[in-house]
Amino acid sequence: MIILIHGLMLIIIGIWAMLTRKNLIRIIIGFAIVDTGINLVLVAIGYIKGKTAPIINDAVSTAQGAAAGMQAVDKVVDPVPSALVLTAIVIGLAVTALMLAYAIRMHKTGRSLNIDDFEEQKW
Amino acid sequence: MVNPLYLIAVFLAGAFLVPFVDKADRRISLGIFYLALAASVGLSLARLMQADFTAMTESQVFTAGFGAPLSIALGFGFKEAILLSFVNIMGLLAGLYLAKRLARESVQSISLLLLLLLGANGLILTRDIFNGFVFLEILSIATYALIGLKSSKNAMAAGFKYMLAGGLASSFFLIGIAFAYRYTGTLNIDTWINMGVLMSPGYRIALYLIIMAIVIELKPFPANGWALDVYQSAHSGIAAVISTINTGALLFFFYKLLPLLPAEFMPLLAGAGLISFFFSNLVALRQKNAGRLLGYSSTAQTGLIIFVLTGLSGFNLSQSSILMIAAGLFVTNFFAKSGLFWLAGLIKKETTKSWSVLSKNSLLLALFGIFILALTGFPPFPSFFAKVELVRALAGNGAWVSLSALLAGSLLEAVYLLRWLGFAVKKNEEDALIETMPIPKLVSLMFGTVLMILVSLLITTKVYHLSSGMMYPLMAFLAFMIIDFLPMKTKGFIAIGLIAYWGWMFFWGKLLGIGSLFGIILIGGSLVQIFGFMHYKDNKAGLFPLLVMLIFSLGNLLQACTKLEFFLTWEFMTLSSYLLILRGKHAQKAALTYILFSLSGAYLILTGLVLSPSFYHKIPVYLLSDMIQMGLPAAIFLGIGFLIKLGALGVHIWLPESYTEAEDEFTSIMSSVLSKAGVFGLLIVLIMAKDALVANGLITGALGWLGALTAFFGALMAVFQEDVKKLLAYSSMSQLGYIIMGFALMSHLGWVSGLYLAFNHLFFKALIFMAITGVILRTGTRNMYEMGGLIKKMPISFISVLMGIIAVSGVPPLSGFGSKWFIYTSLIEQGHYFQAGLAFFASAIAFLYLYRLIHTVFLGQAKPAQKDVKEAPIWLIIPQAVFIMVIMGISMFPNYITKPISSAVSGFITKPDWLSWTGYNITLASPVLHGNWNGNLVMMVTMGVFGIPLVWLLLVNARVQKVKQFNIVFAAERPDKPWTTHFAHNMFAHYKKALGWLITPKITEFWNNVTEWTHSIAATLSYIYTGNGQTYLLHIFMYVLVIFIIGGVR
Amino acid sequence: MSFATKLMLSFLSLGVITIWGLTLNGIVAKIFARVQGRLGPPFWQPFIDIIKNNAKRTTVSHGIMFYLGPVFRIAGGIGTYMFIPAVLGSVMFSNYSVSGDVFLVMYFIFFGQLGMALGAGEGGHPYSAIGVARGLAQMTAFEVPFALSVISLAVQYHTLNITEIVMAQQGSILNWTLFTNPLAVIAAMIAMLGMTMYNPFSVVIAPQETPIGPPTEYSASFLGLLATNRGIFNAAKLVLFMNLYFGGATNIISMLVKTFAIYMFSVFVGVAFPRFKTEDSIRFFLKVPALLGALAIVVWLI
Amino acid sequence: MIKYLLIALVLIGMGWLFLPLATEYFTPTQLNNLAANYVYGSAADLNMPNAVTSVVVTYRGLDTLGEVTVLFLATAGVGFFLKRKNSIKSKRRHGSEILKSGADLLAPLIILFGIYIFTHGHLTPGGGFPGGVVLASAFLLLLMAQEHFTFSHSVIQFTESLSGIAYVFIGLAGLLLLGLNHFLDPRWLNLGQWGKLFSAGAVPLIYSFIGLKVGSEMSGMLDSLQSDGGDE
Repeated sequence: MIILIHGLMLIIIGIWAMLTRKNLIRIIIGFAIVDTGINLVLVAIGYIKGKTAPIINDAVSTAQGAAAGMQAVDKVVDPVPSALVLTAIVIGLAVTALMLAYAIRMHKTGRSLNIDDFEEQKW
Repeated sequence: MVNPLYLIAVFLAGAFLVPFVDKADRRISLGIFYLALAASVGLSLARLMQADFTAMTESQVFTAGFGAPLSIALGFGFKEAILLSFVNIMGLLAGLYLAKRLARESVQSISLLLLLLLGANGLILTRDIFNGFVFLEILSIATYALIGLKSSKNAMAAGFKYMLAGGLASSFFLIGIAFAYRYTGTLNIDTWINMGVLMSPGYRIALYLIIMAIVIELKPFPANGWALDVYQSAHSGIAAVISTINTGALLFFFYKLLPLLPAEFMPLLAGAGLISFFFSNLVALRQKNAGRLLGYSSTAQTGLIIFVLTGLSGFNLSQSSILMIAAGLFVTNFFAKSGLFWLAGLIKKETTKSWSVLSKNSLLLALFGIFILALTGFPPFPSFFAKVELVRALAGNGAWVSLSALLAGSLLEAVYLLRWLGFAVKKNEEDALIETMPIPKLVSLMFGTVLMILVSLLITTKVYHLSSGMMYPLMAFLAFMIIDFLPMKTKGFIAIGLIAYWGWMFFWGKLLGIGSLFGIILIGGSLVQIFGFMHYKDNKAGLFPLLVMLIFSLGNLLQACTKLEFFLTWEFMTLSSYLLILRGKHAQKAALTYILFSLSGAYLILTGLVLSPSFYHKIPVYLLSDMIQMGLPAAIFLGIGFLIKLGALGVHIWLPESYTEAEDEFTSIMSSVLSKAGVFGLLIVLIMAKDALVANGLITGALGWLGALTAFFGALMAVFQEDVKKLLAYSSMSQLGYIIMGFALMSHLGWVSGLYLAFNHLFFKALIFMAITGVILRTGTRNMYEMGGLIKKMPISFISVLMGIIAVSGVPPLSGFGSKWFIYTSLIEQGHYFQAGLAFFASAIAFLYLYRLIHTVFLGQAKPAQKDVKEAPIWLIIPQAVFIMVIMGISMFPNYITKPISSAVSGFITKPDWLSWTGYNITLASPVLHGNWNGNLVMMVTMGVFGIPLVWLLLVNARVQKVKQFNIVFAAERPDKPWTTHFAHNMFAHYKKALGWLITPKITEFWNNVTEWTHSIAATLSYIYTGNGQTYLLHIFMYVLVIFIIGGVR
Repeated sequence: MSFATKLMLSFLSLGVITIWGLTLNGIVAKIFARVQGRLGPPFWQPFIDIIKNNAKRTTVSHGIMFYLGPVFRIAGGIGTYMFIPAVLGSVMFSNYSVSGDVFLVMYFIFFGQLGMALGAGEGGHPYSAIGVARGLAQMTAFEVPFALSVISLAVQYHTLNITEIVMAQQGSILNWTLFTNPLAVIAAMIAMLGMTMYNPFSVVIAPQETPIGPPTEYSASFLGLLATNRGIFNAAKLVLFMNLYFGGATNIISMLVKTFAIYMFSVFVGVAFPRFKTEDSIRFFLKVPALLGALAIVVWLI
Repeated sequence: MIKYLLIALVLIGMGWLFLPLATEYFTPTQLNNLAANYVYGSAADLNMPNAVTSVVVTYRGLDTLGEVTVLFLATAGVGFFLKRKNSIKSKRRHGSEILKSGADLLAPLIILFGIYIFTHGHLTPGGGFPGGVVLASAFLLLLMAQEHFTFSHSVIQFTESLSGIAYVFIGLAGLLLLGLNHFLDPRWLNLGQWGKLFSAGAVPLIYSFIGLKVGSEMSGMLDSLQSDGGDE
């Protein structure tokens, strides 16, 4: 619950950064913050009170195979959000990396990192 | 069944392999690239060929050996197969278009393009929401990276803005998915759909975020500044991909998600789509940059498709017909937009005006024309049918606001697209030829075009089952395109032969009633005038295909059986006439005005057709038109549509301009034949709505006055023209006003007079126009005051014009008097005394312009510059001779025309007993009015009273002394420069002093203001696109929030 | 009745009207002269003029249309007369009025004017064209009250047939349109002032100044034809007015008297008034006379 | 000013939009049906203790394939953007002595650790992605410590491409060996014994390739970013 709220707050903070900061790098950081917030939200979604990680080790079950599965069902948190968050992280990383590459190239072609200097096309 | 995973594997393997083998040779990697693309096309087509399209679930494939909710499912049904075929073919073409570029760029670009296609394919295939997210990201990231293909500052900036917006959309999407999973416990779309809609607000918000993410990716107005920048600055090949492949995949994903949404979301999305459509088109009005303009057009089209997918769900419409509409719009945009982007890349011109370079390259110009016309929604392109169906759905369900927005938006779209076409055909000497034409780019362009046409024909014949006869105009067009290289006269005779044969086969003896009358007017009238075109020495490329298409579509108006056939033919006619006008040297603006008014008219006609009861199949419309009784609303829509075509007062703005600027020979056809299509339409409407109109009375009364005012103001405006064609144009308008007046009476006599005048107008106006064509050809000017004394040089033309003006003015003994007599008597008989008075005034005014016409051109003092002018070419004389003979014939024997008209009309309004023919004497003995007219006797008497003095004069005056033109008594001296005494310019100055105040161009001013205001609004709106990436982000947030609040999603 | 007989009778009728028309013209010229304090020519002067003109040996022609102009003109005059029944009940004077109704007559009036305008145009003299332009402009204006007046008659008598209109006015002098529909008559009579082109609507031919107007370039036998036509045409129009508004004529005497009286109206007005400019006369006709014509219709509608 | 007001409004609005998501939230006490199936099935069907891995690699394997692709895309994109300019020698600062010695000592260990992580993905927390990143971190360390350290681009690209292709083919192997609906099904290899390294079918294989791919991609990306960013 608290993680969820934190996540949502991070998202809004990230949005704030994206909307107000003028420096390209900071905007990208803002985006990264949004991403992180979303990841937190995802993790929080999967949480079930008092349960452990969805890995069947001795703490969950000493059985093997199907039997272990039967026992584990009541003791672990949701594995799906964990899987999703993994993907989300990677994608966020990829987008951030590409944004940074853009920023570098923009700095080269436009000699500036200020987003206000890149509004030649309009209307 | 073809496993969709092969598609994914092909792209992935290709993308992973390419950088590896590139170390050896670029040719290998390119080889793999094209192999992968070809394989993807093959796979999707193979799936399309399979006949086992059954239920959706059966065409699903799972992964990892587990069933649906557990593993990720891919759907590969009919819809997917079709869309994927298009997408992958486009991928191949785009790859081809970019061939040179890819050979130079670093190898990653090849992988990126393959992965972009992977993303699109995956997005279309997947049935899992999170998987959709992954593919969406693949698609987006590949696109972001490919925008870097052009490394200008602007492209970079645009790409960055795109990334910000895209990133934001992904964030919304991901948050939405997270919470949706929280509420539903599934990520599989089908399982999810089966669960139904939950009522919890949180769940709704999650759904809202998901769908808005996709909507934002679809670039809705006004949250689409970033997309426009991308379209403007990205490499044309990439822009084409974005506007076709990306949009296609996203739209399909959007469509997949729709069943998840609560019903209340639909109007919201529909509204958003429609707003995007309308406003994108509006803002585009002011756009001068070609790429950006295409961007606006793309977003508009996408908006429209969103509207179709969401807005029609409430109506009683099957899912497949909704999809059919969306598909029609999509496919047209798909090929046309990519073609336009590619063209932009080929000619490398930024502003739309500078596209005039195309005028030097007929192939590219033709392609450009096809794309523009397809986008505008002309037949036979799928967008035409889609719009027809869309209007049918909207009007049929009374969605008037949506319908107006749709039609207004379409019109705005037509404005900028066709204006662009106008720029392109404008010959500009400074333009250099396009020299570099890379073969691969050209191949992509050509292949795309061919594909579009094939798809169009497939849809036309397979889906809408149009009879082949309805396609004759198009076939004739294509056939004449092929033989366009032949010399002018050969083509002319082939055209005459073909049309005559066609008329003989399909019309002769097969038409009944008014059909046969209009058959003579529409087919016969144009047939004779084809001769007029044959005097040209040069080849006049493109003229005959269009002309023949026009004539065929005019004829087909009589063959059309269903509403769709009628409208299709109507649009063929509009299209070909527009292109013919556009052939005029300075006709760009006039043609634009013409087509805009015509399109507005067509939209009204379409709406009216939707509202009217369906026509009988297999029987031409006109035949049973009195069996189909429509209500007033339909009649009003249709009526206004046809009145626009007729150029009635208020909507006549297009008429003088386009008549003047079109090629002279074609103006003749426009005035004499083409306008009769409007007459035909109006008459049909009056027949179909007879009961309702007669019961109401107010509308026909108004129509009558409209006709009278049209007649009056047309005549008055003609008086003050210096341009001979403009004078005749206004004269035509005036004459059509009489026809409207006659029809509005809704009486037997009234309709007879309207039809009689329609015939006469064909003969005398074609006669005059043909003669004047010769004059303009020989003198090289249209200004009457620059001519004079041509009677000596062009006596035959003079005789034609003389006969013509006698007929127009209604002076006995020629047939023109008949039309006056009919119109006055019918008006008085019906008690429309003041309309009759106004009509009388108008026809008196006609004398002014007619005298001016013949005097300033043929009489008075000859100009020295024209002393070597010769008689018009024989080809122009032939139709004149025919028409003179016809006029003399029907003047002498009016029964040959009055009787058939009366009997045709009596099929709809019974001939009253008091109207009778005894010999050539037409007697009117109604209780309220008696009168008679014996055309034959009048002719005899006139010949007598003319012959006797003539003989006398010849006897008395045998030794006449012929003097030179300048030998006149002018204040007792011979003027030094006699031609300066030619009384021509501003001939009716006194009349202008007295009545000039009546023709202050109030209506023109009104339309100009409309244009001005629209453009101002467009300009103001366009300022929301500040170019700042953060502002665009702000737009997106506000967009999402505003719809959230308005829609009360929470 | 055989074709030949009818033709013969028509010629006779035409002869009568020609002589009467020319005589009228002579009388009018005399009246004008007297009013202006001159002695004036004898009333048979028009006949002398015509004979003289036809006897001239040199004629100048500017071309075929120029040559045909007067032919058109006189054909228009004769034709107009031919389509009007001059005397009710008279076979001879019924002419070829079965060809059509009052609209035919109204339009046939234009025939001669148009042809004349064209012929004059080929003459190349700017004054001709200026005169034509003025005449046409004025014509459009006076046609409005006249047309409205005729429409009013159609409302009144339910017919456009001239003979029927005359028939309806028989019986008593009070049956004349003049008394049954005075508004229409006033409108039409004012319009007639324009038609006859005397003052105040004489700007077309501007008789007092330099030779202006359509006939400027014409001489000799051309002028002869034109002069002849002036007689026929005037008389034809007078007969038309008589038929429409003044009860028609049941015998030739009454026709002569009535046409004379009608003619005198425009002559007296012409003598008494100065000249309007073209634009003024246009404005004039479109105001009060047109309104009167419209009122005449409204009155009969109520 | 108006802009800031709008931004403030947007932030408030977004907060308001998110509010129900937070307020309605309740911590569930039980796995939902799907998750329970996953946990059970992981053990029962796939013989895999790590349920997350079974979801990532098998049940939602297509996502992961996409994920790898995304990463590849990012590398390709960054590489495409920041074309290596070999002519310009990047001026890197010397690493400090401590960094150098530390790096020399730690790099092999880190690499080894990375490999351990991705090979044991089906048993313990971790897997191809963390493993790959750990691998890349070793290279980052070397990159920072040694002035003249360069990668062999060919080797990186080779690894990247081959492991990618291998992944695809492992997926296709399931399709070809097991049938229509078995793309990325690891069960074409023996499921093995519970809790052993060589168990859970092809999963360790897949994760290894993912690890290699991620490692090479991350390294490549780092290289692109630093070599281009440094030449100002």
